[in-house]
Amino acid sequence: MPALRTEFCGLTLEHPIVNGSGTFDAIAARRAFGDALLEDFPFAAYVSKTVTLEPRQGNAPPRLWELPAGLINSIGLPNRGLEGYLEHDLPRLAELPVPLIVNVMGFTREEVATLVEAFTAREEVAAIELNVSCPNVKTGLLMGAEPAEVSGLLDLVRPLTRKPLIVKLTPNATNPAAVAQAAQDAGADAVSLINTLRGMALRPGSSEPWLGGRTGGVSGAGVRGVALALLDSVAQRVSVPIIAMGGVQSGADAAALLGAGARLVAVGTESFRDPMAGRRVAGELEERAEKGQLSAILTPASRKIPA
Amino acid sequence: MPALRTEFCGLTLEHPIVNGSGTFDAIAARRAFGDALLEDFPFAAYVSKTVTLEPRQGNAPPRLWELPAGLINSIGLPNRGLEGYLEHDLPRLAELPVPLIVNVMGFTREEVATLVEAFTAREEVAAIELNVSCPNVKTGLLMGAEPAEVSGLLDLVRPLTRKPLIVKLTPNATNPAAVAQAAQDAGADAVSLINTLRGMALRPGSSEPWLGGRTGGVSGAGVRGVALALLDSVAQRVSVPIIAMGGVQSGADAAALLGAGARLVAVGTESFRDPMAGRRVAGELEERAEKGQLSAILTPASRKIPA
Amino acid sequence: MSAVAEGSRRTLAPLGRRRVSVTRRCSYGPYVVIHCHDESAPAPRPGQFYMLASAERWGGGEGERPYLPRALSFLRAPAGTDEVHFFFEDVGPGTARLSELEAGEELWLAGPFGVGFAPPSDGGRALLVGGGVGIAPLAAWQDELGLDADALLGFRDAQHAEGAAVMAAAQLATDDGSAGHHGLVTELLAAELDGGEEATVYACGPPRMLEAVRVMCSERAVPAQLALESGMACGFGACFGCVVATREGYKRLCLDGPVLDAAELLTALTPGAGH
Amino acid sequence: MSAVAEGSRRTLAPLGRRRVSVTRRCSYGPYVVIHCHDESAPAPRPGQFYMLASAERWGGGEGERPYLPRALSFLRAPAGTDEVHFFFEDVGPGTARLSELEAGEELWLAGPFGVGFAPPSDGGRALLVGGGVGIAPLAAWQDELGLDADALLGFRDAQHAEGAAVMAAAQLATDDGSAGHHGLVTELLAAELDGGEEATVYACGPPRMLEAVRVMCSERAVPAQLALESGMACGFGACFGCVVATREGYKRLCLDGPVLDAAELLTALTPGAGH
Ligand SMILES: Cc1cc2nc3c(=O)[nH]c(=O)nc-3n(C[C@H](O)[C@H](O)[C@H](O)COP(=O)(O)OP(=O)(O)OC[C@H]3O[C@@H](n4cnc5c(N)ncnc54)[C@H](O)[C@@H]3O)c2cc1C
Ligand SMILES: Cc1cc2nc3c(=O)[nH]c(=O)nc-3n(C[C@H](O)[C@H](O)[C@H](O)COP(=O)(O)OP(=O)(O)OC[C@H]3O[C@@H](n4cnc5c(N)ncnc54)[C@H](O)[C@@H]3O)c2cc1C
Ligand SMILES: Cc1cc2nc3c(=O)[nH]c(=O)nc-3n(C[C@H](O)[C@H](O)[C@H](O)COP(=O)(O)O)c2cc1C
Ligand SMILES: Cc1cc2nc3c(=O)[nH]c(=O)nc-3n(C[C@H](O)[C@H](O)[C@H](O)COP(=O)(O)O)c2cc1C
Ligand code: FES
Ligand code: FES
Repeated sequence: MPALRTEFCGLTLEHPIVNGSGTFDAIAARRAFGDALLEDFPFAAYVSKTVTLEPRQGNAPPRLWELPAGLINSIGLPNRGLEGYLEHDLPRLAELPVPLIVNVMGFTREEVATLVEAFTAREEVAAIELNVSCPNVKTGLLMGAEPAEVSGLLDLVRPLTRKPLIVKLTPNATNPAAVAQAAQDAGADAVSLINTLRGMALRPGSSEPWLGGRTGGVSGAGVRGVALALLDSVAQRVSVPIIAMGGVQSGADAAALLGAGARLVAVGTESFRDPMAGRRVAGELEERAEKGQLSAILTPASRKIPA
Repeated sequence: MPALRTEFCGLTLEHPIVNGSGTFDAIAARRAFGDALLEDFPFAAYVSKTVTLEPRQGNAPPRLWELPAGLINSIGLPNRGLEGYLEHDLPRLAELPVPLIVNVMGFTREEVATLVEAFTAREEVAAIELNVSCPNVKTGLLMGAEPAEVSGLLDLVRPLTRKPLIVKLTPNATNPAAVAQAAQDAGADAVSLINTLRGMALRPGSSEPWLGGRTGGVSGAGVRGVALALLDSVAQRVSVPIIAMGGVQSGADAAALLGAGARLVAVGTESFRDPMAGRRVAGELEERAEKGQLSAILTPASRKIPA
Repeated sequence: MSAVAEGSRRTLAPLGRRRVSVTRRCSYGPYVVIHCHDESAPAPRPGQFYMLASAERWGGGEGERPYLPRALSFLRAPAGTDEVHFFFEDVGPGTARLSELEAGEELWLAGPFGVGFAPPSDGGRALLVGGGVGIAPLAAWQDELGLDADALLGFRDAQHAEGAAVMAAAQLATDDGSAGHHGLVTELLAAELDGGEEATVYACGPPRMLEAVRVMCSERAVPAQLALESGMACGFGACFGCVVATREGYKRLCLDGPVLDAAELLTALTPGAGH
Repeated sequence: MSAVAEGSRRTLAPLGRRRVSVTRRCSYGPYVVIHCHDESAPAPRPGQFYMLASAERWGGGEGERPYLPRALSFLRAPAGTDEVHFFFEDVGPGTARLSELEAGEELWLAGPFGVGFAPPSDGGRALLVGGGVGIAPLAAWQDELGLDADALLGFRDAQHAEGAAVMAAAQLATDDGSAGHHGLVTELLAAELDGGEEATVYACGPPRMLEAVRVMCSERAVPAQLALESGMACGFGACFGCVVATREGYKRLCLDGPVLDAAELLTALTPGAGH
């Protein structure tokens, strides 16, 4: 899709559509769909599910609650941990036909540093996304909600890597734009947004929480308006490229986020409804581009591609 | 509805369903529906739209954007200002068959104090709700996002009135439960939540904001999960009664909020779809009560009513 | 039932919404007409509107909408029946869903809302000017005023002009000349106005048409009443979302309109109007 | 098309979802059967499932749902046809919408997903135990194993027991005794198991039934394969939402199930299962 080719932190991507971390397990999808997946991969880069230092089982089920035009998940970041990821997941993900972005989370800054160092050493990894939607167990503060937490984290990890560092912002904060600014000032190469909104559901007819994790994160079509507002506020504060997401279902939704200042757009929950949603959204964007409907918002300059 | 009778800050309400501020203009509704409205008023107490010290025209249109299962509004708090309200609105609202709760907002603490004093002097007013979803123009901080802002505000206005003071919490904050706690500690009689989430939309096919106010507030069915999570976190922190709202459409939704710790439940956006939604939700709650389905969550104790 | 307030321009709505069934559906070119059986039917005043939503599956359409009810003028509410008719075009997820409804299916209906047209103050001639779906509120008004209320209707093309069949009589204009006058309906209006007879103009249609009518009437000091559109969430004054700018500040179109005196407006180009 | 991986228990799904039409709809008591024309149909393995959503108006139902597609086992995919059949009951907004679909209407279909049943390892007798809609995956399995695969089916009452007509042959039990054995289907199972012959049990049904089957088979050291349910958002391993606890930790039911060896489970009472 030459009309959609986009530069992102030194990577040249075929189109601006990637997946949201944790919403598309390419290894599992290959088990379900076979190698056809590799021949027609839906995303221009692949973002892997959050990796933590130690393995995690994730939260007790139930883990899902359907909302009007949305979903609450309390998955709880199950993953094999750093070692398991390096041994089991990384070789398989390296077979994908697109660049790999690894998403990491730590419960202390030092844990994040360990993860960043480990992935810096791996050439299969094109970029690292920092999931800061968790409390720093040392300060008790939500890492992604406080500018100072993010600065402190980047002061530690920025010197450890020359790979692009992307900070993923949480919407559960008073001032995400200030957090984005802090990330940029402390050397982040990009920011991504939005992670899920805090949400909860009760077991019908009771006052007991439905989700094993008590609360969870809201995503899907219903959060689209919230995502756009946060993108708008962040785009006014930072100059680094932005990966925007939240409720994208169509080329029209992606075009709106690109128009509001995103460099890339991630598709999350919509992949659950349509496993090839990423490809479809990219195709719908391409149609718009061909009709000239994107020219005002998606210029070669905005994609950092020589025309 | 004796099974649903509920005590709230010294008021005895027929049922626990009220309206969200700014989502039902009883004066306008009477023009549209006539006095039939008074004979079958949908709410057990009436919360009026935010009043500011000075009159406001509100934001330029368009003011509405429909979301999947939701709405973004950028109404911009149009109102006649304190004087106009006292002269024009108050006498008409005093004709309603239910207690009147006045919602006020100021851009400085002193403005809020003036409003609180003025309404304290009026016996038509049963309680005062403080809308703190706006920046304090003196500190530049969002009043409702910072515990210290709310404490500071209440330190000033609490001594001015013996009427119940309700602090309306915004979800656009890192820690609304801490704000609720600060409100309780500084003497608030109740808290209400949630006000709208920040949201935005673009004019289709452009990168221009759709709404005259650029951004607006998200409400409706899609925010239900977010409202419940915030209620849960606040109910764990405070002992004052809570008015919960956000996406309530049915007795089931109201029951969930009551089960999660709310004393009253407000219906907002649903009244736009069904002008008598408040009455319907109360009726559905009553049916549940009759079937004994509410007994676990809605005890006389939880309603502060002698059984 | 039909308590009339605010002069004779507003019939009060029955409290709340009611579930009514569609008794007939037919189409005129791209336009759909549905008849609803509305037992509690108070006789609405021409120019008033209702809020409609399908009783089943209002939602799940394009972009996961609709969610809010949609405002539609009534086309006719024939006396002696319990019927109210609507006339609309599929322009988005809400009207798409409404246009699917077949006889026997049900709707949530609230209204009538707003204030309708006022008769020509001097008892003079009435000139009805409609564009596209904007002809809807004019049909009942023409019925009431009688046939000497001349109607001038503009459409995109002959296919759309089939919609004119819902009016008792009319002069036509089409953008492409495929039916009636080749050009804008406002050209027909200019000719009529310049014909000399005193007239009151009643217009409904796309913002650009209304603005042309407004300017034309203002220049000629001809009184005009415009039925405007704006995005509406509630229809009964609850949301403050539907305001249009007037010389006296913003007015809620659902409460103080949808029919406004052209002289009140600085422009009829209301931002974010229906389409 | 039908690439078979993971032994003979998984047919790979065509990439993505596809739009298929309903060719027939019929009902058996409270159960609905729909036939879909699925051209790209790879032959699924009994026990596998698909994710379904109506192509139009998936949404706008009770509580403004559904939004996500719904998991359904296939009932049959008759060889030589391009058809796949589903069997379900209206228990909520998703199945309510699916049960409205008439011949000619369209669905989004993805799958087949998951791993199906494995044949009795010793070539011994197969005992199929189903409860309610849980009989769905057993029909195709019985077809494949042949009639000596005995089926024991439990229903609430005679009306629900009409669903048994989709199976080739079966012993029935109803809770109220209105058809077949008066009592639980697991009572029939106990009698069969205590009859002595070596058997492998294949069961699908409500959590309590599955748990009774699990305990019963475990006590008697009878191998059992249980087709479980859990809430699913995606069906292809993307969301990690459908996990059930096994002796080896949580497993994604859509990827490593829905058929699990009973010996892997500590309990079949999976929290938040379909119903
Ligand atoms: C008083 C009144 C009377 C009316 N009478 C009639 C009538 O008799 N017949 C008739 O056909 N129409 C009538 N209309 C217009 C009608 O209400 C609208 O066409 C209808 O609401 C469109 O809804 P939709 O879902 O089909 O289209 P929408 O998708 O809502 O699109 C309609 C317009 O709304 C805007 N829009 C697009 N997306 C959104 C969004 N997400 N949120 C908000 N706005 C959006 C755009 O400007 C778009 O062009 C009337 C309107 C009013 C106010
Ligand atoms: C592999 C597999 C195969 C299946 N095969 C069949 C089959 O062949 N036939 C068949 O009839 N069924 C089958 N099911 C079950 C079927 O998927 C569910 O019954 C269906 O998803 C229910 O959707 P609903 O919208 O109709 O009901 P829902 O409203 O989703 O209710 C179903 C249950 O979900 C829970 N629930 C309620 N509200 C929510 C909410 N908002 N979010 C999340 N959960 C909620 C409750 O436990 C409720 O009892 C299968 C399930 C799986 C996993
Ligand atoms: C089931 C699920 C799991 C997720 N897991 C992760 C995760 O592991 N790490 C992360 O950074 N974000 C995770 N997310 C957030 C998404 O990447 C994305 O930010 C969010 O879902 C908003 O986009 P959407 O509305 O398109 O889904 C998850 C979201 C969902 C729905
Ligand atoms: C159109 C509109 C106007 C509102 N105006 C006010 C207001 O003036 N003051 C206020 O405190 N809240 C206002 N709100 C917020 C509501 O009172 C309520 O907190 C919010 O809408 C969530 O409830 P809901 O999802 O049921 O609508 C408004 C909401 C809407 C939709
Ligand atoms: S449409 Fe809500 S105030 Fe007019
Ligand atoms: S349903 Fe999504 S991982 Fe199984």
